[in-house]
Order: sequence, then structure tokens, then C-alpha cells
Amino acid sequence: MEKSLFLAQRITAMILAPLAIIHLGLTLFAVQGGLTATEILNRTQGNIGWALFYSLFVVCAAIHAPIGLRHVINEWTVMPRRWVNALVIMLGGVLLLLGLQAVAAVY
Amino acid sequence: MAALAHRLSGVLLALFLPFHFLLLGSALEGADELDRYLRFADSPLVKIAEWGLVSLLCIHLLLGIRVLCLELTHWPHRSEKLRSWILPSVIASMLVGLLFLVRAF
Amino acid sequence: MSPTDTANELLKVRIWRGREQGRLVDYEIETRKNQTVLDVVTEIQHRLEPTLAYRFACRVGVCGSCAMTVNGRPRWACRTHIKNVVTDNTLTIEPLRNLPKLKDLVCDMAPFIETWQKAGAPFSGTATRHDKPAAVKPDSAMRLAADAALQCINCAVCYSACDVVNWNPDYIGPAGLNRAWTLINDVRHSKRELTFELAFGTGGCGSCHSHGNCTRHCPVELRPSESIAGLKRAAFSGLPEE
Amino acid sequence: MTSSPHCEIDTATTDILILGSGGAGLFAGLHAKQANPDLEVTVAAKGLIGKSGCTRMVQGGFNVAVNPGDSVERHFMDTIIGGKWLPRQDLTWRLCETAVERVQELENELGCFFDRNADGTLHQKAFAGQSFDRTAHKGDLTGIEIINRLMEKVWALDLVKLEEHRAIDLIPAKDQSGIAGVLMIDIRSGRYRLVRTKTVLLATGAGPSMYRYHTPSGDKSCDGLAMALRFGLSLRDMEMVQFHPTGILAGPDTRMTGTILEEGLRGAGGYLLNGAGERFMTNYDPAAERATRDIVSRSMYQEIRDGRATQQGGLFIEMVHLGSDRVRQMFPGMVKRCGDCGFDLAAGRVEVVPTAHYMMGGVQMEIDCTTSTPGLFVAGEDAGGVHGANRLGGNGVANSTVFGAIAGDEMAAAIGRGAPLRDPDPEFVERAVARAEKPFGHSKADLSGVRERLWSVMWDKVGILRTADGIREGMRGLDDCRETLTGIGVEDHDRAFNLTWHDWLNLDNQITVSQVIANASLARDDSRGAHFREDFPTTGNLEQSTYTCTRFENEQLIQEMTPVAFTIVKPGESLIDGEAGAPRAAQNGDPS
Ligand SMILES: Cc1cc2nc3c(=O)[nH]c(=O)nc-3n(C[C@H](O)[C@H](O)[C@H](O)COP(=O)(O)OP(=O)(O)OC[C@H]3O[C@@H](n4cnc5c(N)ncnc54)[C@H](O)[C@@H]3O)c2cc1C
Ligand code: HEM
Ligand code: SF4
Ligand code: F3S
Ligand code: FES
Repeated sequence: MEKSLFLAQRITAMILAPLAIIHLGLTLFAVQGGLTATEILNRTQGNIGWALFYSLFVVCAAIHAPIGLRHVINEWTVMPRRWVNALVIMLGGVLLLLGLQAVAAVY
Repeated sequence: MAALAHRLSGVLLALFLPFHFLLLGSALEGADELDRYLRFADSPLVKIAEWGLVSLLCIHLLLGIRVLCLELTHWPHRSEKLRSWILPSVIASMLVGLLFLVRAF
Repeated sequence: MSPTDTANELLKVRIWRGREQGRLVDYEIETRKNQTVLDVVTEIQHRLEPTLAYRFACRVGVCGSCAMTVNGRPRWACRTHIKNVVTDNTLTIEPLRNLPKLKDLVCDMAPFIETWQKAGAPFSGTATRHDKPAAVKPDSAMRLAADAALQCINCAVCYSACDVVNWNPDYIGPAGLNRAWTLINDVRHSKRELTFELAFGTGGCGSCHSHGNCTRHCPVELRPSESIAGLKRAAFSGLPEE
Repeated sequence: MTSSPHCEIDTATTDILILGSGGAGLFAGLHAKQANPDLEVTVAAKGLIGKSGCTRMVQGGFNVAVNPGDSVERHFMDTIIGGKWLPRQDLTWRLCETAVERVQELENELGCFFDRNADGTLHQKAFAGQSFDRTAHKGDLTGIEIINRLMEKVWALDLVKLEEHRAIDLIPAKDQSGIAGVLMIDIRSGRYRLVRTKTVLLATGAGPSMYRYHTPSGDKSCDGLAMALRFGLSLRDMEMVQFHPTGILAGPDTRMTGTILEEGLRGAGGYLLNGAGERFMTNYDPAAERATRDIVSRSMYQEIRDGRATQQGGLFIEMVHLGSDRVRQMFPGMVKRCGDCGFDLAAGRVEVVPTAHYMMGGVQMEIDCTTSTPGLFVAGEDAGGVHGANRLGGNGVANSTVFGAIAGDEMAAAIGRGAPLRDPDPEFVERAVARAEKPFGHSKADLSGVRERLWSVMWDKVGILRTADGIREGMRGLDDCRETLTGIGVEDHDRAFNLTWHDWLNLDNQITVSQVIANASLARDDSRGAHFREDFPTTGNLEQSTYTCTRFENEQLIQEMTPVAFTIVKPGESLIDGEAGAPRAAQNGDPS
């Protein structure tokens, strides 16, 4: 179990790395003089490539972040293990849901 | 030190990401809505928050790559060599964050 | 040991006295040219505080009995020359972190030694005392990997230096995992899969965040963090093979 | 006295009680448990299990005849010649023969990873006094590998572990039928504990720590030998104390002083220099620095005694002519160790002095590790007779692991045959407690004076070069030490981990065993092996060799000489074809 979680976290990290670099670059490029919705939407709407790109980003983040947080909470708080697991699974769900919703919204 | 910065940035990212998504998700309500938010986002406060998010992502990214190198590559004595990664990472993130701010205004 | 080449200068030594509850007590001894932290503690026991408790055996850095916290860092007392650690003419000496305190500078090492078992030791061979030793090429990759991590003196310095050990009571810690890595690289070990399972189980190397304090503090210059990284790589690529 | 609350005694019962957790103790525990897992086996050690004692400190390695070009006969002959015909030959034979099995057990069953040749076979290096390169090793810190692997196995077994328990006396049965148990102090609580048991293994590792300069670990103070003596057993060859030529001399205020620099430094061509910076070994022996341990130690001692020493009273070793980078690369561990004492081995000079290293003598044992007392076994450095007058480098760990395991097997077998749990003699227990309580009756004072006195007496009078007058003077010095010690008290308010109390007990035992060494040294009026009498500088007739036996009777030391039985070879004979007497390299002292 620990091994699978470890693998999942590192593999998603490896996927996230290039995605995040592109995302950051893009943000910096796009942010010039303030964002407008139309700008964003123009870029993303109807573009299946971007949709897939951000979906992958969201899915990976929704796997990666809860596993990371699970360690943090286990180590820095005295919360019982069971609760921690439940909490981070919830967090993963929330991230996934909101994230995909956002992607759908801009698609 | 590096681990602490990485950890804090990771945790903060995880906490702020839902709001970021929420923001984008409001595009569902239509472009107008989003525009209103983005106008609201013009306010310095939100700019700073977004700036935070960008810097955090950047630093977490760079330090994360450092951890991946530490663990998954195989060069001897890499831990010492990668110690020098820390400061440049922080500076780079600051620069990226700064760039973001400059461009945003 | 008679005091010789006394350099009149006084060294201020603050030592933890007590058990889990205790306090730092100040002593003053003369600074000498050639003294280790163990010698300082010994001198205080011989001359000033006969009931002061500390532990040592070999006095040359092979038994790993004498580790203590010196000016905030875990170190082997018998091989730490005071000139390398004194700051402001003061030494603050406390027991190791992350282990139960027995008395003064003495900790209970049992929880630490038990991490060996949790990490998948001991060795389990198929050959017996009636067989010739296995032929193992000294320059094979696995042998080199095992060799680099073998001569651990189980001093618990790394265990004491690691924050994750401090935060996570289940964590096996660097030394036990380092041993697991040598076993996984030992072609003669018949339970390599089991050792790997245990080393990656609850409190296993998935809990290590590559802080690297273990490697930074190991007095015999082993690199537990790199052994752990080796285990992590094996999660991707499978057990090392000849 | 025993009515004080401090003197209450906790009791426990076990089948097999092992004293000591060095190579001998741990192997005994392992083998006893393997022989019969249902037995309750208890290991008690003065320090932490596996971390105390000298087996961990072994540098050079383990002698074993496994190479096809070598043979048990050859190993045996080297050991007998090295021991100057004093060893008990059946014991020596058992050592050489069983060393093979033991090394293979260490490798194959325990997982020791000894160094290899390029073709994958065991690498064996040369060690002084041997006619074949037969020392198996792991780098230059072989003991760590051996003990770590043993420790792992023993920790995984279901043994009773009494860490930081100091045995203070062996307790006989009330009816004198054998051993009944051992009285200990639980160092952590300071309480007494009597462990009743069917069998006891004495494996506390002797250790000549009564000399000013000595190599053994700090927990060794000849407790086992002193206990055996008080119990009434006879010790043999006690005059045979081996000195190692190159102990570090880092000043009187550091425990690093006395610890060894490895022999390889001389082997590689290092120079020994006197206080004036001149080489002197060439004046003593044609092999110069590469002569055997005993010759080099004696020459160094003489050089020092004749006033050509350094300011601190030592000599120098210098390596720089071999090239400092090369030295750094060849001896990284030694360079670092010297650095920690403020010396630069690679580019400068390091102060050295001969240092007391090993005791060849010990409790008389049979080939199955039994002693003259039913139920009491002995193994390792506590046992005598295996090495005779000198021990070959590499035969020390071989001895402790070979006989430790035999003792484990034999103790399990003895219990199988119905070894009884005997009733302890309460009077003996009471006397033992009274002895340990002695210092609490007195006002406290500093023990350092007695310690230093003992160190000098033994070093100066019963050390590397001896004379009858000197030894007698030494004996008077020891009496003084005893008297002073008896008057010194120890703080009583906190007995838990009270090191000063244990220092007192250490000195008590060290003085006792020093007296035995002095007696035996006086009795042997010839020079052989490690024992050198300036008033009798030659070796006596080998065919009529006798060995010393010392025991306590009515508070008196009784000294006897017993003829050596040449049960396998006689002086002048050899087990090796074509070599009269011994392999030549062994006779000359291999210059490595
Ligand atoms: C620095 C050094 C280097 C050496 N190098 C070599 C080498 O290269 N090759 C070689 O063959 N030999 C070498 N030797 C010799 C060898 O180490 C010893 O002869 C051998 O290991 C002794 O083993 P042992 O089991 O008898 O005793 P030890 O390993 O010394 O163990 C003694 C045990 O008894 C315990 N003990 C002591 N007193 C008591 C008590 N009162 N109650 C309970 N427990 C007690 C101790 O705590 C310890 O656990 C070396 C020795 C030293 C000091
Ligand atoms: C995009 C959103 C991201 C979030 C929300 C996130 C969150 C987290 C969190 C909370 C942790 C736990 C920190 C810890 O255990 O100390 C973590 C760890 C980690 N993150 Fe991220 N991360 C993100 C992106 C990335 C990226 C892009 C990378 C790639 C390089 C990455 C690499 C890592 C690594 C390697 C760890 C493990 C560190 C450790 O165990 O100490 N993360 N992340
Ligand atoms: S790895 Fe190093 S620091 Fe850790 S126990 Fe072993 S020797 Fe000590
Ligand atoms: S310090 Fe601890 S976190 Fe890992 S790299 Fe070392 S074990
Ligand atoms: S006393 Fe043995 S390592 Fe320090």
C-alpha cells in the first residue's frame, strides 16, 4: 500500500512537472496587462488539446496533493490515521470535482 | 530547510488550489461572471494572492524536481551537490513571481 | 588521568542531568589541548560529579555506544575533538533525541535496534556452514552498492538527526533502511522480496522525505539517504539484479 | 549489612546464562538456541549487547585455512610455533579445524560479507607470523561486520537480554556440586540480581586494561578472570600479556590514548623514530620496523626507558616518505583517527607507544569448553591454553567464535543430559554483596589516584621487560593499591548508572588479576613469547616446557608449574612434510 502511494505520488509529480512549467509559462505570457475572461476563453474554448492538458493536470494534482498532505498531517498532528485518510480522500475528491468543473467551464 | 519550503509551498498550494478552481469554475456561469471576477481580480489584493500561487507553484516545482533528482537519479554524492539547488530555486521563484506581478499590472 | 598542559582557560560545560524530566547543569573544567567530548564528560564524572551517567565502550568510534547531542547536534562523543565543536567556550551536552532517556546522557537504544527487524533484517541464506562461501565478484554493481553501506556502527546518530523519526513514531528510520538496502543488494540473501516489502511497508521508506540529515551527520560517512533513494528507485525498476 | 534496602536481591531463573556479548557470548547464545529452541537462554552483558567488548573492535581479521594451498595442519603449526610450544595442542587443533566451519557459518548463515578476490573467492591477507595469507577480513574493520550480523540474528531470536548487567560473582551450589547461578548488578537501576541457572558461560573477554596504555574497550576489567579466581578455578599462562607496538599517545587526558594504529602501517614501510627523530629499530632487529609485535614492542620500550623518548614519553611513527597522498589513500581510517587526536599521519608524525592488547592466559578449559566445575563453561579471551605464549594476529576472533559456538552446543547438550538447577550457597551470595557494598561504607574520594598508581605499577614493573626484583616491587605496589582502594568510598545516594561505583569494582578486579599476572611472571624464569625476563633472557628447554597455573586458596595465591603435554607434535617435529619444526615463514616472523 505504502509503496503504491509512493509510486503514485512520484509518478504524478513527474507528470505534473512539465505540465506546471507549461502552465506557468503560459500564465506569465497571458497575464500581460491583466486577464480578461474572453482572452482565456478564446484560448481554451473548444480546444480539446487544452481541455485534455488541464484535465490531466487536475487529475494528477488530485492524486498528488492528498498523498503529500497525508504525510504532513500524520507527522505534524496527532489526528488518528483513519481520519487523516478520510480527510485527504475527501480533499482529493474536492480537487478533482472543482478542477474538472473548471476545465469544463472554460472548455 | 529545502524540505520545509517544499512542504509549506505544497500544503499552501493544496489549500489554495480549490479556490483557484472555484474561480475558474465560475466561467460556467458565463463569460460575464468570469469577467466580473477578473475585474475584481484586478484589485491588488487578489493580484497578490495570485502572485502567491504562482510563486508557490514555482518553488514547489523546482524543489520537487530536486527531490526527484535526489531519489530517482543515480549519481554519487548527489545530496551535497543538490544542496546548492535550494537558494537558486527560491530566487528563481521570486523572479518568476515578480515577473508575474510586473506583467499583471 | 592527571591534568597536564593546562591552558588555564576554563571550559564551560552544560550537561543534561535527570531522566525524561531534567535540567542543564553547569560545570567548569580546564581546557586541554587534546580532548574529546567523551574525555570532557569522563573528567567531570571523575572529578566533579561522580554520579554522572554516560555510556561508552570502544573509545575509538566502532561500537556506537557513546553518541550524544553536542551543541545541538548528534555526534559520537569519543571521536569528537572539542576544538571542532566548542562555541563561545561552551559545550552543551544532552542525550540523543528520539530515544527514551534512561539517565543523564544515557538513552535506551532498544527501540532503535529494533528497527533492524522492522526493516527486514536479519540475513537469511540458503548455504550452510558446510558450504564454501558464495563467489561474489568484488566489482559487481550489487556488491559495490552493499559495500558502500555496510560498515554501520549502529550509533543512532542518524536516527536522532532525522526529523521524520521525531514526527512519525512508526518510521523505521535511516539506519534500519540502510541495512535493508545492503540486504537487497546481497545476492546470497534468500528473502530479498520480503526485506523489500518490509522496508516499504508501514513506516518504511515511503515515509522518508529525503531530508538528508542522516547522511549529513553519519560519523562514519555512510549515506543512508542514498540507500533509501536506492530502495525508492527499486519501487520503479524492481529489485537490483546482477 | 545486607539488611539495608539497597541490598535486596531480585531473582530470576533460566536454563543457560551467558556472561558477555562478544564473539564468544553471542555465538553461544545462537548455537544454544539453535540446538534447542525450547531452552531459556539469557545473555547478560556489562554494556549493550553486541556493542560492548572487543570483538567489535577487531581490525585485521579472522585466520582460517580455506585456501586449497593452505591446510589446517599449517595453521596449527603456525599457532604452536607462535605460541612457543606452550599451547594445549588439542585446543589449538580444535581452533584451526573449526575455524573453517565458523567462517563459512559467518558468511553463509549469518550474512557476513567478507572481502573478495577478483574471481569472487574469499580474500585472505597476510598477517605477521604466518606461513600463508589466511586472514579473512572486511576492510580494516572486520569486527563491525561480524558483530553486526551476530547481533541481528541474536536480536531476532527469543532470548532473554540483560543489557547493562554486570556479573559480580559466580555462585556455587550449597552442596558444592557445581555452579548455581550468578550474582549481578543491574547497572541501570543499581539493584542486585541473582540469576539461578543450570549452566553458565563465562565469556567476559578478559582484557589487560590494568596497564597504562591498553587497547581493549572500557567495559573490560578482567571481571571474568577475577570471578573465576574467587570461585576457586585455576588460571593458566597469566604472565602472557600481548603488547601491540603502535598505540596512539595523545596525552594522559584522553581515552584515545592506547588505542591502536594498525599493524599495516609498519608493514607498508612506516618508520619508527625516537624523540630525536632517528630511526632506531635497525639497532634491534634486522627486520627493523617489520619485526614481530613482541620484538618491536620490546625495542620501543627499551628506547623509551633509555631516555630517547618524546616529551610525552613515547616515540613517533612516520609515513610521509611513502607520499602523503598515498598514505591517505591506503589508510583513510587511520588518517582520520589520528586527525581526531590532533595528529597528521599522512604528512607529519604521530606519537605512539606500545600498548597492552590481549591476554593469552585464562581459565583452564577442556576441549568442550567445560571447566573443573560442573555446569560452568568458559570461552573466548577468558579461556586460556589455546594460544600459549603468544597469539597470532587473527586467532583472537577465531578463538572466541569457534569456542563460543562449541560452548553453546555443549551447554544445550548438558541440559539435555539433565543438568540440574542447583541451590545457591547463601553464604557466598552474602559475601559477594558485602564485597560490592564495601565502598559505600567509606567517605568518598577520588579514584583516579589508585587507577594511575595501578597503571604505572603494571606498566613499569610487570610490563614489557621484567625482572624478579621489579616484579616483587610491583607486587608491593599492588598491595598498596589494594589498601588505598579499600579506604575509598563512593557516593550512595544514586545507585542507578553509578559509574563511579563500577569504576571501584573494576579496580578491585583489575588489582586481583594484576596480582595473578605478577605471580605468574615471577614463576616463569625464562623468556618466551610475550613474556620477557631481563634476568633470564633466553628461552628454556622446549621439550621440558611447563606452564603456569595460579589459583586462590584460603585468601592466598597458589602458584604451580605444569608440564606441557605434546599430544600432537613435539618440539622439533612438524605436521608439514619437508619442513622440520615449522613452516619457515612462521619461524622467522613474516614481515607483514
Ligand atoms: C582493538 C582490537 C583489535 C583486535 N583485532 C583483532 C584482529 O584483527 N584479529 C583477531 O583475531 N583478534 C583481534 N583482537 C582480539 C579479539 O577482539 C578478542 O580476542 C576477542 O574478540 C574476544 O572475544 P570475547 O567474546 O572473548 O570477548 P569480548 O568481545 O571482549 O566481549 C566481552 C563481553 O563481556 C562483557 N563483560 C565484561 N565484563 C562483564 C561482567 N562483569 N558481566 C557481564 N558482562 C561482562 C562485555 O561487556 C562484552 O560484552 C583485537 C582486540 C582489540 C582490542
Ligand atoms: C500542482 C499542484 C501541486 C500540489 C498541490 C502539490 C502538493 C504537494 C504536497 C502537499 C506535498 C507534501 C509535501 C511533503 O510531504 O513534505 C507534495 C509533495 C511533493 N510534491 Fe507536490 N504538489 C503539486 C505540484 C507538484 C509538482 C508540479 C511537482 C513536480 C515536480 C511536485 C512534486 C512533489 C514531490 C516530489 C513531493 C514529495 C516530497 C516529499 O515527500 O517530501 N508537486 N506536493
Ligand atoms: S548509518 Fe551512520 S549514523 Fe546511522 S547508525 Fe549507522 S553509523 Fe550511525
Ligand atoms: S534524515 Fe530522515 S527523512 Fe530520510 S533522508 Fe534521512 S531518513
Ligand atoms: S565509545 Fe565506541 S563509538 Fe564512541
